Amino acid sequence: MSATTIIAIVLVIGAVGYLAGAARARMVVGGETAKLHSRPGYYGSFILIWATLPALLLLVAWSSFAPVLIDNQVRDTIPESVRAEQSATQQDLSINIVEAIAEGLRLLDERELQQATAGFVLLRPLLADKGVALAGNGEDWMIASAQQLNALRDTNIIWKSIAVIGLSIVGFTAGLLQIRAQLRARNRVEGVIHAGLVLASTVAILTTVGIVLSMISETGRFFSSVPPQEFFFGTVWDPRFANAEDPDAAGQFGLIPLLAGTLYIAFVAMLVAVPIGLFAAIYMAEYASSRFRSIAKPLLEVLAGIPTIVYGFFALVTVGPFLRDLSGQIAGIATGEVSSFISATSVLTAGLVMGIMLVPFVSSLSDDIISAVPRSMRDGSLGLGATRSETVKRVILPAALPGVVGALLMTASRAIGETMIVVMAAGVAARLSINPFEPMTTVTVKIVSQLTGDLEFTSPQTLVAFALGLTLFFITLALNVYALYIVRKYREQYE
Amino acid sequence: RDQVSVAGSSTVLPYATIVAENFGETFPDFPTPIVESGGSSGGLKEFCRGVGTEFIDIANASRAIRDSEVASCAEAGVTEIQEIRIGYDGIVFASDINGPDFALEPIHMYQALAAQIVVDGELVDNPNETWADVNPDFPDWEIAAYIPGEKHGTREVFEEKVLLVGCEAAGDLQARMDAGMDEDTAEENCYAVRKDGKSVDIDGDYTETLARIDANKEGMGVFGLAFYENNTDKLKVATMSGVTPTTESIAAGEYPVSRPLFFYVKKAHLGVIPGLKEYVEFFISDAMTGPDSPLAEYGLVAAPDEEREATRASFAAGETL
Amino acid sequence: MKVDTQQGFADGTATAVAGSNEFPVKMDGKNVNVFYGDKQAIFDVNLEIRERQVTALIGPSGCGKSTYLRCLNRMNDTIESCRVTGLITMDGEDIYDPSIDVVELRARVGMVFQKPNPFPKSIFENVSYGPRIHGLARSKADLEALVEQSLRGAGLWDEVKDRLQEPGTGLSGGQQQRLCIARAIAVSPEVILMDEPCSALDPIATAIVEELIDELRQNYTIAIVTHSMQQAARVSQRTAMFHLGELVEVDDTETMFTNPSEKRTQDYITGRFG
Amino acid sequence: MKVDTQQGFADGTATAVAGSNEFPVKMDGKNVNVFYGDKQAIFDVNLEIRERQVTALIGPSGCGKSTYLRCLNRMNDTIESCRVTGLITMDGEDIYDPSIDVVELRARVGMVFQKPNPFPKSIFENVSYGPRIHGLARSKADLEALVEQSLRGAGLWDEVKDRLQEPGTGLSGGQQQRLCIARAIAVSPEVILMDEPCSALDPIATAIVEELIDELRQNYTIAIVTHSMQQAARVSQRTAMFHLGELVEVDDTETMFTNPSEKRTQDYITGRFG
Amino acid sequence: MTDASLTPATTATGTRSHTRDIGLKARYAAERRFRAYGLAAVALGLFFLFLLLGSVIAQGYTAFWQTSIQLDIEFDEEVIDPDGNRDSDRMVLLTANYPLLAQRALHEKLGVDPDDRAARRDANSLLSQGVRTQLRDIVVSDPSIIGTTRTVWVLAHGDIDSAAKGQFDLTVEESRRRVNDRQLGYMQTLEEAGVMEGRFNTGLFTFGASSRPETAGMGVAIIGSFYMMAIVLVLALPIGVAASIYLEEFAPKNRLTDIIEVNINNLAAVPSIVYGLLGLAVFINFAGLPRSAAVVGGLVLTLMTLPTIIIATRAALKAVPPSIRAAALGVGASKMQMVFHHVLPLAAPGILTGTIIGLATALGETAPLLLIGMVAFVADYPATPFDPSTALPVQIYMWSGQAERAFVERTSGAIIILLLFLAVMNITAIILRRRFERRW
Ligand SMILES: Nc1ncnc2c1ncn2[C@@H]1O[C@H](COP(=O)(O)OP(=O)(O)OP(=O)(O)O)[C@@H](O)[C@H]1O
Ligand SMILES: Nc1ncnc2c1ncn2[C@@H]1O[C@H](COP(=O)(O)OP(=O)(O)OP(=O)(O)O)[C@@H](O)[C@H]1O
Ligand SMILES: [Mg+2]
Ligand SMILES: [Mg+2]
Repeated sequence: MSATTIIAIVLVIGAVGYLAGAARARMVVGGETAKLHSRPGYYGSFILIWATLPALLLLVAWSSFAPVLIDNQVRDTIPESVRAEQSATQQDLSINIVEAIAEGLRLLDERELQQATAGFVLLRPLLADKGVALAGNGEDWMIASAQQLNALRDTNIIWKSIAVIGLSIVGFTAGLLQIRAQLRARNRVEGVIHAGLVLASTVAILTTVGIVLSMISETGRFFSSVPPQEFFFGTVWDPRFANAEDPDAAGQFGLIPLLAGTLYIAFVAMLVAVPIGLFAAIYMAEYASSRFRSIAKPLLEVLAGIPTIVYGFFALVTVGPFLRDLSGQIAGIATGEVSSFISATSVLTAGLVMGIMLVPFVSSLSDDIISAVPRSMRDGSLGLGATRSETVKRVILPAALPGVVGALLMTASRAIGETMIVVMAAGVAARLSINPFEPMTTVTVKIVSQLTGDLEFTSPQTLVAFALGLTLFFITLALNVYALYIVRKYREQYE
Repeated sequence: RDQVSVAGSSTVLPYATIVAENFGETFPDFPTPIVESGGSSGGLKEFCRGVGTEFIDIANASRAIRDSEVASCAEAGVTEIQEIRIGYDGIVFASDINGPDFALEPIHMYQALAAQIVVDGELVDNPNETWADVNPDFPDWEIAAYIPGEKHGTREVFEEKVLLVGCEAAGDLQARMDAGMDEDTAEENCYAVRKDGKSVDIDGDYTETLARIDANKEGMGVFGLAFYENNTDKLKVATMSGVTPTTESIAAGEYPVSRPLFFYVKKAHLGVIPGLKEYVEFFISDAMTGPDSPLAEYGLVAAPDEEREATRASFAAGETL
Repeated sequence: MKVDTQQGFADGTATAVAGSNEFPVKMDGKNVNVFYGDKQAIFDVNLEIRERQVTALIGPSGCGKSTYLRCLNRMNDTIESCRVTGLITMDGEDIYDPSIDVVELRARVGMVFQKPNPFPKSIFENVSYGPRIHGLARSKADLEALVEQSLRGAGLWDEVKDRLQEPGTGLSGGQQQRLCIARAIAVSPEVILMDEPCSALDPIATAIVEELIDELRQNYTIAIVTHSMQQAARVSQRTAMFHLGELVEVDDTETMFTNPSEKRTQDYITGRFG
Repeated sequence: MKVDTQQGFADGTATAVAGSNEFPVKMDGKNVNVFYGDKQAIFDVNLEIRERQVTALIGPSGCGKSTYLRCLNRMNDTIESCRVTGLITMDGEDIYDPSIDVVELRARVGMVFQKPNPFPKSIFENVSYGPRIHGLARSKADLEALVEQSLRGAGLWDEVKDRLQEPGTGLSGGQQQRLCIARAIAVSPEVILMDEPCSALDPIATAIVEELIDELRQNYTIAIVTHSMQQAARVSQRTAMFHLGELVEVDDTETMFTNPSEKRTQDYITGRFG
Repeated sequence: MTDASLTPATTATGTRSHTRDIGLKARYAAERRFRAYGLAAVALGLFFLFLLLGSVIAQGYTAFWQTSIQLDIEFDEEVIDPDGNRDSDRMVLLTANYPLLAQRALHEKLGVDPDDRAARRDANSLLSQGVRTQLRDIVVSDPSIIGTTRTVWVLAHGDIDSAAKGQFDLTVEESRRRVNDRQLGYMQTLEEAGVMEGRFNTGLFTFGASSRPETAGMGVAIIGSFYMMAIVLVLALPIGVAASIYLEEFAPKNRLTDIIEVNINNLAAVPSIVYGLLGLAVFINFAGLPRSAAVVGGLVLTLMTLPTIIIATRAALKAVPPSIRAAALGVGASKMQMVFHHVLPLAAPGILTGTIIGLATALGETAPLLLIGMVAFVADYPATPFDPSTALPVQIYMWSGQAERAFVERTSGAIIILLLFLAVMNITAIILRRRFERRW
């Protein structure tokens, strides 16, 4: 019986339990459901939970522990002689072959099985015929181990099915016995749902913990070879070239230029996205006919769905050269000398293109939030003789502000985390500059390029990616803490 | 797991996929190997995580594995690593097809791109603005070079085989050492690339470099030979030290800028992962990596006959690092 | 139930004016029909609002009082499905004429709504909002004075003078509604439309507002929707009775309550139908 | 302004009961204090609600009537900053006891709010929602009957019977409030709390609701907040007078309106302060 | 009541009339400007959209046509199975020299002299190397075909395809071109004979990865993306909505929930590649899930999408007016019932918007997949989410780095397919949103 079958059976028991619970509840009060604490459906759900939840938890636990036990037992079947000469990792590999054989043996019929047990040399072509490819390193003892493995697996499945289905039935009965008119079934069921909700919200915390944990050890290794002050306060990013005065250092890992580039590009992007997005949202929520809105809004949302690599190419082949040539023209008109003051790859190009990508993030979220401001607010303002724009600027936007700020924060986050557009539109040169017409780069770009490069993976040059990741993580964390504080301070609740 | 799992260098990736695809077609019993991209570093890192079916079998690399990496591998139990050299990657300089011919020497690249050069005995920030400043025969283009970013292995080759050579040729290396730098520092100083925007690092792949040259017709880009050969109608290749880069001239060792490509195999996996041994053998067969093979057609510079023979022998003998 | 109309008049008549003909017509509706989508809410109503008088609109719930009132400052424009036909004039000008500016109209015809709807801003900003957008105060001091006057006018000043910077939404229901009245009178409109302005007020506040309405009548034209016939009797000089979207009768309040010419009015004010 | 309490009594006394001691206490508040954050809104109030009586809570705006009412079915729980101390019991049980199920409590103590708040669903669904979640109707026909009965009870049936499937939010203000009343009585609670239920209703609908309240009194206990002293006089048997968060006086309605023992009550009902 | 209340009215009396200056002209100008800004913003957004789409489509629409050659192929037993033991050894049919069959047929059609080696080479290179598998599949599925002659459309080589679409600059000298003059002549011959034409490129949708442009397709990527989106939808939507409900409706407002809130906002800002690191560490190295598998990709993208969904859902929940909640609680609904019966349905449009944005981002994401082995060459279809597969953006990313000219248009073609996916999602969302959207 496969796990899916077991789950299906448990679910069927649960479904029966639902009906039985509801029926039992009705019976207890002789049909007068008003006497029940909760609606019969809740009693049904109560049984459903009793019948399925413990059983499924058991199934999960069993399924994660049993293979370990089986594996240990199969390992015990490895002949002493083999065990003596093989290292633990080699044994792992042998077990892998055993498993492949075990899979293959199941495909054989009685006669072939007889043949197969004779030896690995015979088995290999036999299985190859069945489309099971075996590696060359097999040995004869593995066949016995494989049979043992199959036997263990078979018993395991039987016991697992019995235990899980048994527990399900026990739960079913236990639940049914508890049913009284006064049983607070709704509260119990809601308790379980509540627990589920709590569990769901811990995912966010677990993710954070996971992220920190997955980066911390490598970051530690990085900092053991590069002093933190050099990383955090260094103003030169040139990881492969040591400072001329200090030939021992592995390179120069100054965070400042990357950070400056990140914030600068994100700032330019927000400068593009916020006005366009906010005005678009306002137009759609306040002025546009519902028809126009229903067409324009999803169309704008398409912008958010276009993969960033497409934007990257767009920046590279269209926007960048356009800006460069444009600046050439302008310079030509102004000074008579045609020299482009905007590089094809620049903070401006990246910011502009990224801004376009971010427009729907601002507009869609803001549009929903603005539409949610109650009508009476609009009436109040319009009734005083305010124009629509005054109403929007002075009443609706302030009322929607916390939500809009939330949307903007989300957008800013995206801007800070964006990689592909920057790689293509702003380049990878880590420079410290305030000229938006020149290339700069961002932390994320460097994370990707250091991780996917050809440099030595044990060197600080690669490890720095983890330090960068963790640093970025904590910087955005600080920003978000601050943002939360701001939103809290200015939050005004309507209605 | 029943298919071979490969990860690593994006330079080797196209070759590895051609082999994998042909392998799948030639050996219908084995599933087509999975070839991941992710850089030599990422590939070797995965490779060195450990031995077992949950770990990859082969790491592609556009450089040789480093000692520290071998050590790190060994720590995780990956002790027996077989190194396989598949051929060479030529690195060429090319500009727009409609531009003039360039007859480059390393010294030109050095003088155009180094952060600092020696002028009148003084080490100064590179003053050259146009190619004509470097060599009056060159067009009066503003210098704009698209070179591989520091993450690329190609960059290292470019530095060592072009910039450093140019530096020496110009006598600048000596001048630096005379000025009191020790040799290592002087060398590093030679191939430090200017950061005033005249030289642009490309962290993406060659299509990006091509797009940049499309956008700036006066740009000069660094490409792999294979990529150039697929785009001969758009690019004009420059000669280096008077040699035009071709598979022949590189194989013959005439063209100076090239590098070997590798992959590394876990010996412990050879008998365990179905098809792994066959894949490696197929890869190093003449049918795949010989002079008339699909890889060569794609742009890989095949290793000389005796080198290929040696590789095969070494693999068959199970030699490890 | 018996509604005592006499009692209301004790106050109402004190300020009522004998003949109503001496008051010129301020706003005039001719054959007004209003539709919400396909549904007609107002049927052929002809109703004039006289200058410097209080006109009360009464009638059972859902009869279209609010709808008619909202036509007078074109607040109905903001409801997409709403369509108005007929002619409504103010000082003889068609207010639905394309040349008429709806913002100016609304600045001249102020409105107080049924549900209190303070802005989610401070009390001060709520009141100063109108004067500010219309540029009615020359200086900050001016504005502050104007806010104080308006809040006093709405009988709210003493309760909120110490917390002008607190949000208007934090007030109790009655306080909120008085804030809205203060907000409306702060822009000194010519006509003030009030949609059950007192329905959320307690009697004391109601009395204050009623007194205020009576005083405002010196300078303003007022139309008020109310459910309370006592209130109509107390504050208004003319009363219009609506039923099922029709105007049943309109007359001097005194006549209306003592001697209605329509049976339906009679029945309604004596509480006999609904 | 003079408020005519006599008139109100014409109706009120008709249904009032002589001695109030014969009615057992349904809900009882002892030393109730309510805080919104640091701000205290209710000070040490002791007020009992008697079974099968209508208790009216009166007082000027912002005095804490709504706040006290909301304590009785723990709606205040939903306001984060709100804190209640003291003891409130229902049938002798502490309703703030942890063992008390607040949902059950609210099913037993229904509520009608100041601002109409229909669900954005159909009229039918609005009314049937409560019975549905409490399982009060066995069949669809049952449910329909219950909905009709409740809508009739709220005096809304005739107006909406043809459009039960239309959204409740499309009704006029008064209709919406009556819908909310229908929704509350549909679950037949033991106690019904009404926060100015008639402030958005016209006199006819008000009369219907008042009549209804009077009928409901046969089976239910009712607490009603009102601004209209006439209404308090008409529908209630006991009246509690609040001022600035304190309970000034509570007594039989008749006594209260004819012979109040507190000066403040006297002043308030004669309209002398606020 | 003081008489101060009357002053505003009296002071205004003199000037009060419609001559009162309320700055209408300027305000209307401002109003028009404001409205124009709004319209301009929408127009600008749409302009960029169409510019982008236009350039993608202009570059990519040709990818949906693939040059093919019609050949009368004789399935010669001499070539396929010279020893006649195909019944005993199944490898015979699998390893036969199929390209030869096609080459012979082509030579015949072009009248190539069999002794002219150069001409033969040029002619052979008109054909895709994919003919091997194409013909093999035909024979293996029906061995009885051996010995007969069939008309088969075979794929032309990628360079020929590009040449046929005019993507090579034919003015450059012959030696610099991927296609020489003789091959151009052959192409013309075939075209004139009506046996070479652009046919709809179904392979683009069905083939797996390939190093040859003409046999490269999005099949594996489509399946992979589909698996991943299904996983993201199935996990992220319920978890995200559940978490939002807890945080917005149930959680006490304390330090802990503040931390969670900040956390979630922060997770939305974490660059996507960091999620790749997380996925590698947690799902592959710790939980032992297979590399390159859609299930890992789906889980990583789920974690990445969650914050977006949670933030949007919370905003949507917040926007539901408190009076609705009070109404529900007032009739004795439990908090849970209040949420599920009233608040959630009202918040549905907002939740949908957030989910779609989140899914769209996930659908287009490459960087995190790099670290979990999904940026890979995968030729075989994944049978389950646990098998190796790639994703649409990965395929785009990989093709964009390929040297062959034919991959340039295919990259754009792949983008078009990705956008189609996106469009389907968006349209679904619009339909759902229409059903849920109510204004109150
Ligand atoms: N926005 C709207 N859309 C559709 N119908 C509406 C709208 N507003 C009001 N109606 C309908 O128009 C009619 C008149 O409504 P109106 O609000 O003018 O009544 P009213 O006299 O003000 O009632 P109340 O005293 O209850 O406020 C009612 O039947 C109502 O249902
Ligand atoms: N959610 C809240 N937060 C803070 N203060 C509140 C809140 N609700 C009410 N208050 C304050 O508590 C006091 C009592 O308010 P409550 O709403 O109970 O008054 P009320 O007697 O019902 O007034 P009204 O008749 O105007 O409705 C008022 O001062 C009010 O400002
Ligand atoms: Mg109304
Ligand atoms: Mg109140």
